[in-house]
Amino acid sequence: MPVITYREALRSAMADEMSRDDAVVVMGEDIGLYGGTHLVTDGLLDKFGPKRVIDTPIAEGGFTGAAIGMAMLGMRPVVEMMTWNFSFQAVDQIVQNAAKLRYFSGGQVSVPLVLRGPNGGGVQLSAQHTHSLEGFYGHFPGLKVVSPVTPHDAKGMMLTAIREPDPVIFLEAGALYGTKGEVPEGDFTVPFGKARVAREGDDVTLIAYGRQVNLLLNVAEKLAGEKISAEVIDLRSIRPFDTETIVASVRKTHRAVVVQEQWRWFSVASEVAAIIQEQAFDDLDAPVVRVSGAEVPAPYARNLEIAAFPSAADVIEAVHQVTYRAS
Amino acid sequence: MPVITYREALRSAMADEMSRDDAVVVMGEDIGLYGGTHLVTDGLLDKFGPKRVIDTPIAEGGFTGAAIGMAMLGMRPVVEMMTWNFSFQAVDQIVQNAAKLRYFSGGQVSVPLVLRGPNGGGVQLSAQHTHSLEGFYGHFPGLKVVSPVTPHDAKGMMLTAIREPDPVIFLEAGALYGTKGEVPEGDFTVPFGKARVAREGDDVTLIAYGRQVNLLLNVAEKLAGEKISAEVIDLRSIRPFDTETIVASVRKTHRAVVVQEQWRWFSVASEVAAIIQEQAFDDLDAPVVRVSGAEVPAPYARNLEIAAFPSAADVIEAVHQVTYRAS
Amino acid sequence: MASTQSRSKKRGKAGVASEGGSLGFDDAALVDFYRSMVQIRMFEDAAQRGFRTGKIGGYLHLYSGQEAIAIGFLHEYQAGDRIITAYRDHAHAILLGASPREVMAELYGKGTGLVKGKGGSMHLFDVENGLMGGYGIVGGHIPLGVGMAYAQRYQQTEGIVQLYLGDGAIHNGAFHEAANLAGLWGRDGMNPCLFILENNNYGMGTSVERATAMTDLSAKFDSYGIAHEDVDGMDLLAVLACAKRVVAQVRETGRPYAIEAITYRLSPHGAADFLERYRTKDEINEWRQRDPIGLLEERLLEAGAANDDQLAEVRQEARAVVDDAVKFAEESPEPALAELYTDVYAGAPVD
Amino acid sequence: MASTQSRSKKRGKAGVASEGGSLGFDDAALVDFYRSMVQIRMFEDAAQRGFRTGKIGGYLHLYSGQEAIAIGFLHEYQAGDRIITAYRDHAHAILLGASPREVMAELYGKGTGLVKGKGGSMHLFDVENGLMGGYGIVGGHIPLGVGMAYAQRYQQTEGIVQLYLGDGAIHNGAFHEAANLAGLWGRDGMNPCLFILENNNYGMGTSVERATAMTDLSAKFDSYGIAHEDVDGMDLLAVLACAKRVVAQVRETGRPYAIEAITYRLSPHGAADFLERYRTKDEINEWRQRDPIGLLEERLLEAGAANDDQLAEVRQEARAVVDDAVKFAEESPEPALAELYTDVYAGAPVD
Ligand SMILES: Cc1ncc(C[n+]2csc(CCOP(=O)(O)OP(=O)(O)O)c2C)c(N)n1
Ligand SMILES: Cc1ncc(C[n+]2csc(CCOP(=O)(O)OP(=O)(O)O)c2C)c(N)n1
Ligand SMILES: [Mg+2]
Ligand SMILES: [Mg+2]
Repeated sequence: MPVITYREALRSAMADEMSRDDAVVVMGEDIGLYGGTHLVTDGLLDKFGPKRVIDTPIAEGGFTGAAIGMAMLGMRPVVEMMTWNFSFQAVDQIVQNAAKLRYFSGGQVSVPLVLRGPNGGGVQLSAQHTHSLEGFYGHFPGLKVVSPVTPHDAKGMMLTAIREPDPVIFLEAGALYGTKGEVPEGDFTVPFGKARVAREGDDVTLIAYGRQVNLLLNVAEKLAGEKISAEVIDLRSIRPFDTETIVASVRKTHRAVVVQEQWRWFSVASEVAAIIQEQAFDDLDAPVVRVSGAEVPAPYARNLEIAAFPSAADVIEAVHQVTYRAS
Repeated sequence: MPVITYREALRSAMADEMSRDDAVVVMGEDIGLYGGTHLVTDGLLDKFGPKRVIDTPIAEGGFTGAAIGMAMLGMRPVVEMMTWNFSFQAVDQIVQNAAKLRYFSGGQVSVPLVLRGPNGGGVQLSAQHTHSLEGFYGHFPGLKVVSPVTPHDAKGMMLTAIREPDPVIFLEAGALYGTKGEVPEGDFTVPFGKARVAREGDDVTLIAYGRQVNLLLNVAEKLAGEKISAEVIDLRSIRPFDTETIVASVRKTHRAVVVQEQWRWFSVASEVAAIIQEQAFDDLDAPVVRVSGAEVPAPYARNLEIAAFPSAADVIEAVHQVTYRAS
Repeated sequence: MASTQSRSKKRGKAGVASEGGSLGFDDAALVDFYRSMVQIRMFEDAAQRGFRTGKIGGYLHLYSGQEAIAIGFLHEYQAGDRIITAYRDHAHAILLGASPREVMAELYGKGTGLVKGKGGSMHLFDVENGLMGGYGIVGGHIPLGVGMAYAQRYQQTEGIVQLYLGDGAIHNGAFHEAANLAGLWGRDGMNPCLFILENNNYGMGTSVERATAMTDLSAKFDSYGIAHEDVDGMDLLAVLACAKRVVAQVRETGRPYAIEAITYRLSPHGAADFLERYRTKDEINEWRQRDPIGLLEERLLEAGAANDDQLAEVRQEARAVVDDAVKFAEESPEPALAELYTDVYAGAPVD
Repeated sequence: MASTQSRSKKRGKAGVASEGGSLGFDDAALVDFYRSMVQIRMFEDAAQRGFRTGKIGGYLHLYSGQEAIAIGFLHEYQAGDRIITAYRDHAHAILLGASPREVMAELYGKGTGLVKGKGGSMHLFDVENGLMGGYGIVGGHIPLGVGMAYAQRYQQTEGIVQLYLGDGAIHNGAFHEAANLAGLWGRDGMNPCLFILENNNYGMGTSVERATAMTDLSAKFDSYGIAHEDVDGMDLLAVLACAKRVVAQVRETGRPYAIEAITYRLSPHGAADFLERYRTKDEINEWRQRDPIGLLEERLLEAGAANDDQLAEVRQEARAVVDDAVKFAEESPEPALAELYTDVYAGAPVD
């Protein structure tokens, strides 16, 4: 299987789908002539021309809304948020229009729209440029929210996203655009709502999505040295959510740790913990432990930023906690 | 003690504080000449004049941002969101500026700002005008988020809010503006971060905030008839959160039901369930059960709207579940 | 007359006069316009009664006084055009072909409503007839309309978009961003969007001059390279003439264009706006002199296109239609409870 | 020259000329301006090196080429004025009195930084000296500046606000809403806000003419009733003369005013903007002819305000200041880990 980067995987999904379906256009700030500030859309303008690769002014609300309008008439816009941090300017359009149009039109309108871009921190962009918005958008019925971590899933889920009849919040692991992985050639899709068991194990279930999955795989390797066999689950899709896979794993391991970069309060990890205790209460040998980002706006200084995000040590400590071992 | 409405309680808190402190101004759409669409600010223009009671154009992001700028220079603006639904247009200002300015200025700047207005549904305003945003805003460090249900707390918490050195999201129970209750005369405050035990009981802990607290009090009465003694906790403050009171109650009752109007995914109830299982795992006799709004944009039709929100029957069913009784 | 108008608008601009000179329509057509107008007015009055008696819930915003605008511009509607407006949308729906029954049933929250009782007054949709909603957030629908206009040209249709907005909405950031996109895309003929700014001088209780220091609202389109003009929104014949010309032009060029229609809302902002402290009885009465129905009546009688009896008959017919709509709405069943969970996603409800 | 400028701006407008005629400052003052300019430039160059060698992280936006604007307007700064800008903020901080050491240390993410290493390049604050930030979200800071201007008058100070924004930011809804408020409040003398639009012709890789159909950016202020003018942002003396006049006027009247300063960013958008496909080498070189430093040098030499040796000495002194700042930054300690949790709320961290 060809090995390509996360960035190339996304780009090839968009290019393939644009070739296949005229309704697909991409739009956003500096995605055309500039090539995209993360070069995800690089080359698309030359290939598809300015009517399909639309550079926009700095007006996230306006162009997101315009894309919704296009989608309402059957186009399939794929809109880049240069980073998801800028989507706060588009929340009204996303939440009030995209998510609800089908409903308040009594089913007369579809919004086949993909909003995509880098999400999450890790490169010292500080407070205004560091957010993980899975839970924030996942709260709203009408939206689908996904967060792939491998190049394989990036491509397969992007193809799914573009073909979806409903709006999709596609949260890319911004820190991983350059990471490589095997991606099948040709057309394939990865369905929404199916988590991935990234590593099998028996003693504890470690749950994450996005770049924290890589952290968990490292931790699992370390834990193996301590004779703790950790199962690692990559949620992939936040809404719809794969309750089954999580619960099945916890039924086996009896212990769970949920790890996320986002803040703890009212978050994805809160929900995962709530679901596990609801659905696997009698199987749990310890409370579900959450490892989250520090409850502070993201700091700039490298040492503070590192301290603000979950580390291997934090996760290992949590595992010791749920397995009742002294750390 | 005088009996006044929730609306009057809010108004008198603002008027008292404006009299006491010149730095306080109120602003928002139609709060002056019109009197406020819910008449909460009625009379303030006559009393304090147009420099302190500022009618604004329909520009939630712009006037919220302007209020932040005022607060940065030591004013204390109290901004009305005509309804919180319109705050989606101001999310960028609230989340990216108000919540983080102190941090990214290295502590040089304070934002003593109150954003207030009616929150929640129940009067057939349908999808775009029905939201409960406690969890949505509660996610962000730097914000404080409160949601009083009694006239007493409305006044006491509003006074606290205006005196806070940090931005406060003040979510009023829009459906309850006309409800009456005892409110002490003179100056008093209700601190943030302290939940209220609205009814004591031994068999199950019922947790809510805002108008669901009244629902729970009704339900508790009904349960008493079934010989189930329910403790009802009114969270009042969502961030900061009173973990202690919740956990102490569950240690006593061993069972908990969390009720909210908002959607279930990544919500306040998720967090409450997660916290309880974390901190009272060994005390729990049953999983925490959540009762939430239906996972749909709010419908208009009366029967659908009623079905979309938690009902007494839903809560009772949840109580039967956690107490292992057949419903 | 119209002290409000002169305060807020058009200082130094030439008066806005009716084009054409002769009425320019045959008698039957003129009477039909009259029919539309009184029907909308009566529909709104009935809705108001429904609200007062608690049969209609939520918010209810009436179009009374502004009828000439939607009638005039929608007269130029062609199949394939797309219409989008805010929450003051009953007239648009009915004029585009939705039956008053379905619209009234929607207001009553019934399963037979135009959007199955799910949206209510603010969210009328009739996609088959070109109505793309019906939105409750001020400013929020404007970008959608501009995007639709792009889609029209992208899909190589002949269609245009008629995008209605209020004087209050123009100060919202969504307007600015969307109008700029329209101007930009329109430079390449990719934005046949007709902005129809209904300036009724108030955004809820805030008059134009209390909302902006620059009260010539149509001139705000200059910032986006969008040409514009004003029209007397109370004078149906003026609106019709303007509409004919500018709709053709937008259709032809693929460029956006903006109209500021000077009008007045004769009803309160919403059915719950009781006090109306922000305007005087005198002001309302002054504007009643220019009620578009009264104006049209005068013109018809003057021109001999109809006589009093004929107009009375039209009114009676209109009343019957509205009565029938109310009856239908009252007798219709509530939506099935299962409808709560449909239309969230295309497929089965995702929980 | 400046093909870009002529393409995007001022077709049909009169050229923007330096006011005054004589240089209007004594020799020492002129040399001081020169010192500020080269110091900023050298500071930015050093920052760029720090970024390239991985010592500075995050985003880094340099002010090179635009120096005359901040120098000119901040020359009119009086204690009590408030300055707010976006992320291209190093020059503003230094000119207002922050030491280059603290600013460089901030870029290096050190505990000795201007905001304790918490904000980085985009979030410089120096409240004591009037700098209210330093913001990373395009458009987001504009409403703040307008609110501050209200506060200035509400608190009956003499202060004004200088609000800097880019050509890209003007298309953002936040600009529209805030400018409208400024115009509205300014009508009552409640908004001494000087908008300083730094038109460097690009918002990242998007030129003005690719961002809007109406490229005369200052004219966009007409929509809000805000008077405006343009200035040659490369010509310090022109900027100084303009600043003197308009700052006094804003201070006097309490009304907002807008300046469009035509300029060019000689550096890439950010330190990570390597390809610069959106502009040609030729264009950059053309603008280099109007590098504000070169222009000022010429003027000083011509007027005899300084000779080559003196200027060389100034440059050497400036270099020493910057070298010292870098050394300070490199040798400073990282913030204490406990700092992670401070400054979230006024009191103790709330968890
Ligand atoms: C973003 C937002 N803010 C506030 C409101 C409340 N609101 C509903 S209608 C309205 C006035 C709008 O005025 P205008 O655009 O002139 O339209 P009109 O009602 O006159 O038709 C307001 C403030 C809203 N719906 N959306
Ligand atoms: C809302 C938002 N969208 C996108 C960005 C990414 N971004 C950072 S700077 C910039 C260009 C801004 O251009 P301009 O306002 O002209 O300022 P300049 O960089 O030229 O000084 C963009 C798009 C952002 N920071 N905020
Ligand atoms: Mg209006
Ligand atoms: Mg620029």
